[in-house]
Amino acid sequence: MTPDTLRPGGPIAHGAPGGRASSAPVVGRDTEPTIFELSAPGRTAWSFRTTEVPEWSADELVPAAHLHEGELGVTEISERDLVGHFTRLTHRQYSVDLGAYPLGSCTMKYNPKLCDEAAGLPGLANAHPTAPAALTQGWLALLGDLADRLCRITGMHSATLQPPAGAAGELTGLLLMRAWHADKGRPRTKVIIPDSAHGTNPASVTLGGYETITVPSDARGCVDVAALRERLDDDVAGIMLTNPNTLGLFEEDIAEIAAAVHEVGGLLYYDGANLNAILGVTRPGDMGFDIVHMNLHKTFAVPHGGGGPGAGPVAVSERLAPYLPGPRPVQGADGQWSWETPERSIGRVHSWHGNALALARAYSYILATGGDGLAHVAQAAVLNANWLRHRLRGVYDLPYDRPNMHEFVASTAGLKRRHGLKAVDVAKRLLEEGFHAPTVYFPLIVEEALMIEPTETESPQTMEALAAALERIAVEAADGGGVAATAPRSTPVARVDEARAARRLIPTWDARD
Amino acid sequence: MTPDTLRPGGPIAHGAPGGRASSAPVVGRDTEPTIFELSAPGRTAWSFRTTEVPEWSADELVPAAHLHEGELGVTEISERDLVGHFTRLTHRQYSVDLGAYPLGSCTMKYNPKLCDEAAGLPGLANAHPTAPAALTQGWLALLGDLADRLCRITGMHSATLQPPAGAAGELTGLLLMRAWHADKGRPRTKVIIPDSAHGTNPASVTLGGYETITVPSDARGCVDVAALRERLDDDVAGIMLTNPNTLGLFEEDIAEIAAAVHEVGGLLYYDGANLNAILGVTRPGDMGFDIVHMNLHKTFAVPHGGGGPGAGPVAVSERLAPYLPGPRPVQGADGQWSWETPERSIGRVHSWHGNALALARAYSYILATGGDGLAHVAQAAVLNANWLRHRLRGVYDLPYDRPNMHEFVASTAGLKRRHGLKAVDVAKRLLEEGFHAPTVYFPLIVEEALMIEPTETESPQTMEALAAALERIAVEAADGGGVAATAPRSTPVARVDEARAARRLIPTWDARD
Amino acid sequence: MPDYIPHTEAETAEMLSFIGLSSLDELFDAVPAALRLAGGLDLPGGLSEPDTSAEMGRLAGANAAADLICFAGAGAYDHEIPAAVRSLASRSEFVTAYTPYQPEVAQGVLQALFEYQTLISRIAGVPVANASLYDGASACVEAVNLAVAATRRETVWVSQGVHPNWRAVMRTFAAGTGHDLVEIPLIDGVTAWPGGDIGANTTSGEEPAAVLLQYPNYLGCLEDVEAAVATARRRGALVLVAFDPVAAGLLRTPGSYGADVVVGEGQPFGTPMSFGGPYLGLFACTMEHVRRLPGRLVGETLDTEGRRAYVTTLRTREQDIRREKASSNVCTNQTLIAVTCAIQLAWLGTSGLRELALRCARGTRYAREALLAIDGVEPLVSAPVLREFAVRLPVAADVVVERLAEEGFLAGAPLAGEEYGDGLLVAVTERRTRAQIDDYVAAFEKAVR
Amino acid sequence: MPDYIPHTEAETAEMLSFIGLSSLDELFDAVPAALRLAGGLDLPGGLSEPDTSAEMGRLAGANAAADLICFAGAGAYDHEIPAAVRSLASRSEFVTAYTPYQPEVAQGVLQALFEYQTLISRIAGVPVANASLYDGASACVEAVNLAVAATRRETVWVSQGVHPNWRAVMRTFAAGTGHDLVEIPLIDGVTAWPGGDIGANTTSGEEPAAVLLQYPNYLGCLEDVEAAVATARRRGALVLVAFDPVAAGLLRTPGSYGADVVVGEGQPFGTPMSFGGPYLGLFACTMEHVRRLPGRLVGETLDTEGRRAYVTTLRTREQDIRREKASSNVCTNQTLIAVTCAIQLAWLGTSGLRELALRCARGTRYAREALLAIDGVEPLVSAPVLREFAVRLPVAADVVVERLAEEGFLAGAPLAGEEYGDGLLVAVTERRTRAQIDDYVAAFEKAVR
Ligand SMILES: Cc1ncc(COP(=O)(O)O)c(C=O)c1O
Ligand SMILES: Cc1ncc(COP(=O)(O)O)c(C=O)c1O
Repeated sequence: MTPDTLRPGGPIAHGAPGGRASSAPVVGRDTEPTIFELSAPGRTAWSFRTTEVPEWSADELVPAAHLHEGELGVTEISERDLVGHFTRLTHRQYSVDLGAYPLGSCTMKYNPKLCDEAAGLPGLANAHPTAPAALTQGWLALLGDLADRLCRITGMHSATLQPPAGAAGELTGLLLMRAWHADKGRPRTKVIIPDSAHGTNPASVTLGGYETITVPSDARGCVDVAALRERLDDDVAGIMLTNPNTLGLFEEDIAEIAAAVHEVGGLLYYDGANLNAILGVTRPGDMGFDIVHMNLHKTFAVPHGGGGPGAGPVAVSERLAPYLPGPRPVQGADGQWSWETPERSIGRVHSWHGNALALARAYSYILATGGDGLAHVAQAAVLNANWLRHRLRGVYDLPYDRPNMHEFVASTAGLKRRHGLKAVDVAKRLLEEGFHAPTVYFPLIVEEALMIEPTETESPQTMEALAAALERIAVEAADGGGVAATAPRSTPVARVDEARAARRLIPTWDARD
Repeated sequence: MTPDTLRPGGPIAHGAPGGRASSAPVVGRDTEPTIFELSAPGRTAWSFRTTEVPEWSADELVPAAHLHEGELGVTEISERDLVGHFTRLTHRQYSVDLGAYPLGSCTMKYNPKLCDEAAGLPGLANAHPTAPAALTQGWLALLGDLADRLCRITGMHSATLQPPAGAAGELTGLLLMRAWHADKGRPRTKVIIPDSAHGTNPASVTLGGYETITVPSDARGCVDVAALRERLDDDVAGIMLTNPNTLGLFEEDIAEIAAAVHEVGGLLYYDGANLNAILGVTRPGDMGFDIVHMNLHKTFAVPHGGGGPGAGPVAVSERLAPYLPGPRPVQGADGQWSWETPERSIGRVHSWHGNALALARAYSYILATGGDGLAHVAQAAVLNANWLRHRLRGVYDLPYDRPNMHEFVASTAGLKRRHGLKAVDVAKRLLEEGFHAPTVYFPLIVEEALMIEPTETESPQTMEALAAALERIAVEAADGGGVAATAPRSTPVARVDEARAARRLIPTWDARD
Repeated sequence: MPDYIPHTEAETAEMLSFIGLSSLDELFDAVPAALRLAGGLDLPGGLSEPDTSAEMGRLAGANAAADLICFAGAGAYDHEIPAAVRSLASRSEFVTAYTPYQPEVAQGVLQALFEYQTLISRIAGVPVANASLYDGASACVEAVNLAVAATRRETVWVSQGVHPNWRAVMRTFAAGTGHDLVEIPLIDGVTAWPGGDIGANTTSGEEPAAVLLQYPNYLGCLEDVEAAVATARRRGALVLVAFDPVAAGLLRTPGSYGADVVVGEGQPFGTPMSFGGPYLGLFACTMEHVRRLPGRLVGETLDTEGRRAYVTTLRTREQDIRREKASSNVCTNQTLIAVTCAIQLAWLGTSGLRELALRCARGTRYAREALLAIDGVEPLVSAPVLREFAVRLPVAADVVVERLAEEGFLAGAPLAGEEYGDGLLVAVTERRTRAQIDDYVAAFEKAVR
Repeated sequence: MPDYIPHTEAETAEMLSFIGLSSLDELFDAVPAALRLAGGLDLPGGLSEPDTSAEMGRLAGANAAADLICFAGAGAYDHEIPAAVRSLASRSEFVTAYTPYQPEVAQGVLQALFEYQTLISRIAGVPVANASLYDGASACVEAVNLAVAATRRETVWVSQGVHPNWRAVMRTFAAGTGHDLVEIPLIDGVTAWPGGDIGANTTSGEEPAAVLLQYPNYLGCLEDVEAAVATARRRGALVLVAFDPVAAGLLRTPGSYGADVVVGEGQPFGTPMSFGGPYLGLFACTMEHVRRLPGRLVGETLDTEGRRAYVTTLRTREQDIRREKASSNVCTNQTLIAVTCAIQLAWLGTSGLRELALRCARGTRYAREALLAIDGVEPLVSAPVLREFAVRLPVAADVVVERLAEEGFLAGAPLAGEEYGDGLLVAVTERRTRAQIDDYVAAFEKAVR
């Protein structure tokens, strides 16, 4: 149902209802009009301060050739309707604050409200990025100390905080690799990644100017070391690994892998998406990695914001430190902080200093959690994930049913064969049960994959409820009836037609016909 | 459906699911467990600062006879579950920010976010109420200027800001009346109120030590002046009126009424619940009122908070000023503010200075809106209400179908006789249409009353959508089928059994059997 | 000038024409010309949003008190408010809802209030609590009204250990109800309930409807609640206890002593000091009095489909139904503050509430010992205290407050001389560090010299 | 130490026993002993929440810059953020959701992004916009990548009027892609596009894939976009325009000039200066290039019941599906900042956006005239400006910044000497009052003496 178009009974000629809440699931399941439908000519919300600045006209200020002709339509809406509209949209949105979010590889832990407040402090939020170091000592100290703590957590030497997300960190890391090899006189051409790797890895490899070489996983779900050795030669710039890998399994041969890669002069890149699993237990630096990115929006409680912003700092071993992007905050003997660009820096990778307020949030989380707390995080995350894998034994296929780290991958392959239950159906049906879906169809090497990462902030009771819900879905499938195939029905919209979206592309309100 | 009790499949012995969102209407319609069900022994959320204060034990600090024996059970919940629980509760709650709220007599206008921020300023929120005037000049100036502006708006001489709500204002006003008459040497015994009056009026009259005398409304919905005259004698302390009255009609004979009451030595009390209608048009003081309360949580955009807090300042004419509660902020010739208690003050009516932060919100609203803006408020509020009455002509009964002010009262009396449609059914069915219900069964003098107050912040489009929804409900009823009688069905819970709640009283979680 | 009205001129014209009018002025034709305000309100024009913020900022900035390290209490306490509580309590669904008249779309507020009632009932130690009253004072007033209605007696004995402002409010409202409030003095910090004949103690010579005491009392002292209960029982009176919900983390509940009605000020749980409001009147009682309970009460019930649901109940007590015979006139209460209180109490939890009380008591002991070590600073009374205490000073209390403000401290709340003797009331919350207390004491020492 | 982990010790033991383990350590048996961290992380223990807040407050307080009245711009502007925008954008559903992988429960974020895309497409003047990139710099990098992919040429002509930091980032990433970035200098504030043979202008001697310019440019000047378009058309190159979305309130849209790709920095709409991040990379283009669009794109579709619904679409461009052949590697983007931008743009609306640009331009004119009236302060270039301008000073720019900071102003952004000559870039937003500008100019006059 689209909202009522206005009836001629009244005199109101224009627009859709503004104050109606029928799209808020607390009362209904209607479509929420767009802000363009809510627009009415001449309506406004803006309010600017009184400045007493002379009121020159546009013509006096801008050469005619540059002036926009006619009106640039944005939308015309009252503050009341603006607030109503976006509040209703939030009621149509799942979030961590509403319930569990066991989305594998995403580490959707609870983000403490404390960190929101910390990042909102005016002394942080109102600092201009070009302000001189003397006037931003607090910021430089925060960033400098954060970099230091991240190095201690990862076992690395120095870090850049500029990359605004994991993928940006990857590309930064690959350019560091490139600069290093170039300095060694031989740029090399290939980077190895496992077949279980996240899509950003190969995409970054391409942008780093390298060719992607895939190494298969072995039957245990880990890098096939023999196959890796076959692929290693002195044209290999390095290897990118996630450890634990995307199956949630610890690469036990990591020391051997590191030695083999180093032997051909390659570098090891650590994709830190799964760092939550090993906090305080082991460190990428100890495993032999040369370059590490972290997703602060996974491990360090920066909320995901519906898709960002995050922060993807990159830490490196001592030999790569001179190549890091700059400028970086450094503390002088007098305690004063200043900006410094490393000697052989690859250059900037962000307009300014990275996603500073996201970095501040992560910093406050690390301050509050501390060293012991971070170890506790990993323990509880790994405990939850192992408990859940045990609990689901016999319910779903577990292609790699052995001790996992912070996440594990189940599969509906058997249930699909026997009862037609696909991974996507489990995902959709689980929404009705009050849980966000796991990651589905990833990693690519598992058929009908359900990648489940409970995180440490969910309680044992939540674990049990999630397990019971997943079990219920499997039982329903076995009982027949195909409930899951038509799920979800209790959500603001039913299953969404993704194919139609691509076929009949409507990327903006103005593209509708 | 209550949530799953935990299955024995897992090892988790205790408690209800924490991270499950199945009660959030974005995914489901389950019952949200109470925080007591979410509790698990030993779980905590609290965090206190490090103080280095010596850690004496309870026994060392408190004489044994006073110490609580055993554990005082509160609840035991993680911050994550706390946030999940209360966030889910908010998804089960309608609010102005979600949609229109045409609740008659309540003036549920949009509350600007600006005012929230103003009231959150640390310089206001962190001031201790006993701090000396020299250290709280900003607060005193704010309160003093607010009182002054409220007097200008109502046409009165002086005001107290202490009463925390309308009813408290009423009682304060009645005690002012009592003190006045006592000083005149004759306390008197009766207070007259119209039969259309709000329930707080007679309740306050009783607490003020007076007897309530009801005066009937005439056929036009206004005070029956002849009947009033019959009731007037020198035992009448005063009369309490709302103008416009609760039918949304302006008491046109107010000057005559005032003269008559004053003639017998009585005082006129103005219940300001409907002040929104007359801002900038006329003032209680001009009408002859001696005492006025305002509901800042209606007229001046203090949000209702699910039932409070509000603020109910009382303004009086010059002759009553010496009786006002104190202390009050007064400004000296040197510009400095100090506290002063009026000479013949009736005393305090609040622990401190009234609902100060609510007063600050209202003050910021008045600053931003200004004199002209307030007049505009009344115009748009009255326009919306009249438009809607016209629009619903022929759809619902309009027992007083003549120009109304900010609200009007419709009735389903005819529809009930013909089709069984009760006011309560319209209310419940309207929820499904995405609108909060009007006030129903009030005022008591209208059968099957629907008291509708759109407020000025709802757009013409919203008015039309509301009208169309109300029309649809009437048409459905005429078509038969009794849809409304079983509404609402799209809400988190269906129609609630109020009788059962009273019959089998369960006022706390612990009272369940 | 943001007046927050959506109507454009064209729309206004359209709407006017639909109702057969040609100007906005005509909307007010019912208002007699003689009453019409010529020239509009005598108020300045509206300010833009940023200008309004600037003006509010200016006023907020003119309260030096807000920046002081706070050692004042006297019924308003500087406790920690965690970010989670602030964030949840400011959710717009809680903030912008009306009283839950339509329970089907108000389960959020209703359930939060049901949980609030349960929490207050637990810490008060009596089985039912209402959904809030205005503040500590109004809760005392309502308790007295309940007792009078329950006993049909007109006199109430009020301990002078009850907050002076609360007693002032009680006196104000007693002018309307005509109740006789008899104040019972303290001896050395503890109420000296009259033992023998009552004639001498009341104007009416009547037995009391109730005794009302505060625990701990205004001076911070631990009252002898058992003595109060014995006094009341002997005279067939009810026991009304105003308790400190923070102290409840350590002390026996009023209910465990035998209180019939428990009232209090809920500000310490999640509400900033706010220059005194909005605060939260706590009100709880035994089941015997539930039908005389003032204000709103939420109860659990079922919906037509058998789902658990909440609704306001026993509504026939209330003003909108019972009108002049209502148990109270309260309508709008302090719901949002009650919801905030519930969130904060849940955040504290069983162990946190105890820890909070303990930390307050420790800081108080530490500060008290240090202050009393200063020459000329004497205890005002000798009864044991928990989280607040009164001292007698060699210098006027307001002078000390003034001097300490210059050093960055709010020294405490000066005592009104008549009742207690001159002195200063000092409170120490869990927010005060040892270093702050040490600095305060050092400044104090200078200030009283 | 709040580690936000719910598990009690008893529960942990229960869970361990269920999985057949007897200690938490055993969970990590897969980690070879040699790699195990002995003694734990070399980090201090956790702080309580209040202690953490205090430490964050200390650091925040050590940024004097945050209190200065801001005349700096250079890609980061001090615009008003209304309370309504702040309040909506901080709703926890927006803040704590992941990328909308399950559209059925993500219509809130998806619709907000759809509206964002529409708004950006309208002000950019091209029909499609993505759901955000990291910042202005990354948007430029992606535009270049798109142009190279579209034209199969390797060289891009980049105006030196493009923000120096953005060009720096482009250079960094060009090291990986191997693109040849040829910088085209400004003459008197406007890009001097080469007219004749291209050989001399590129290392490869190739025709460019695209020209990239900023409008208004880094020095605040109004570029001759028509000349750039003509240059590009002549050479079969795409036109990439980095626009200022605030200036768009007055200026012609890049699309109206013929831009193929429009990029920019979205910070001015609702995001504080935040020491430079998180900001918002705007990216819009013509329909021709939609299948090469970097990042996420939301499209409208239907659900199985025929209701309007939104979903991320054309997903085959993206890294998780196309992997090494993806149009970009971006995954996490800046969604919350995009949603904030949409809310702020809707709050501004048609007339507010124009008014905003006008107010910035007026303040800029006023401040510029006053500064240029100071002895020794000269315009750096003569091209017309809109809301930012560069001046040459008789004193080093950073000295002026230092001196003005003492007077309470952030004077501007010093220009890096090599390219533009020494000078100061000054921006004036709608927040600056005449009084502030007058005071600033007076302080400036003293500072350059
Ligand atoms: C394993 C892995 N690597 C890399 C990334 C990319 O990180 P980002 O989304 O921050 O760019 C992700 C994100 O989901 C991931 O899960
Ligand atoms: C007409 C009228 N009078 C009095 C009141 C009581 O005001 P309050 O709820 O603020 O006590 C109301 C509140 O609804 C009302 O509508």
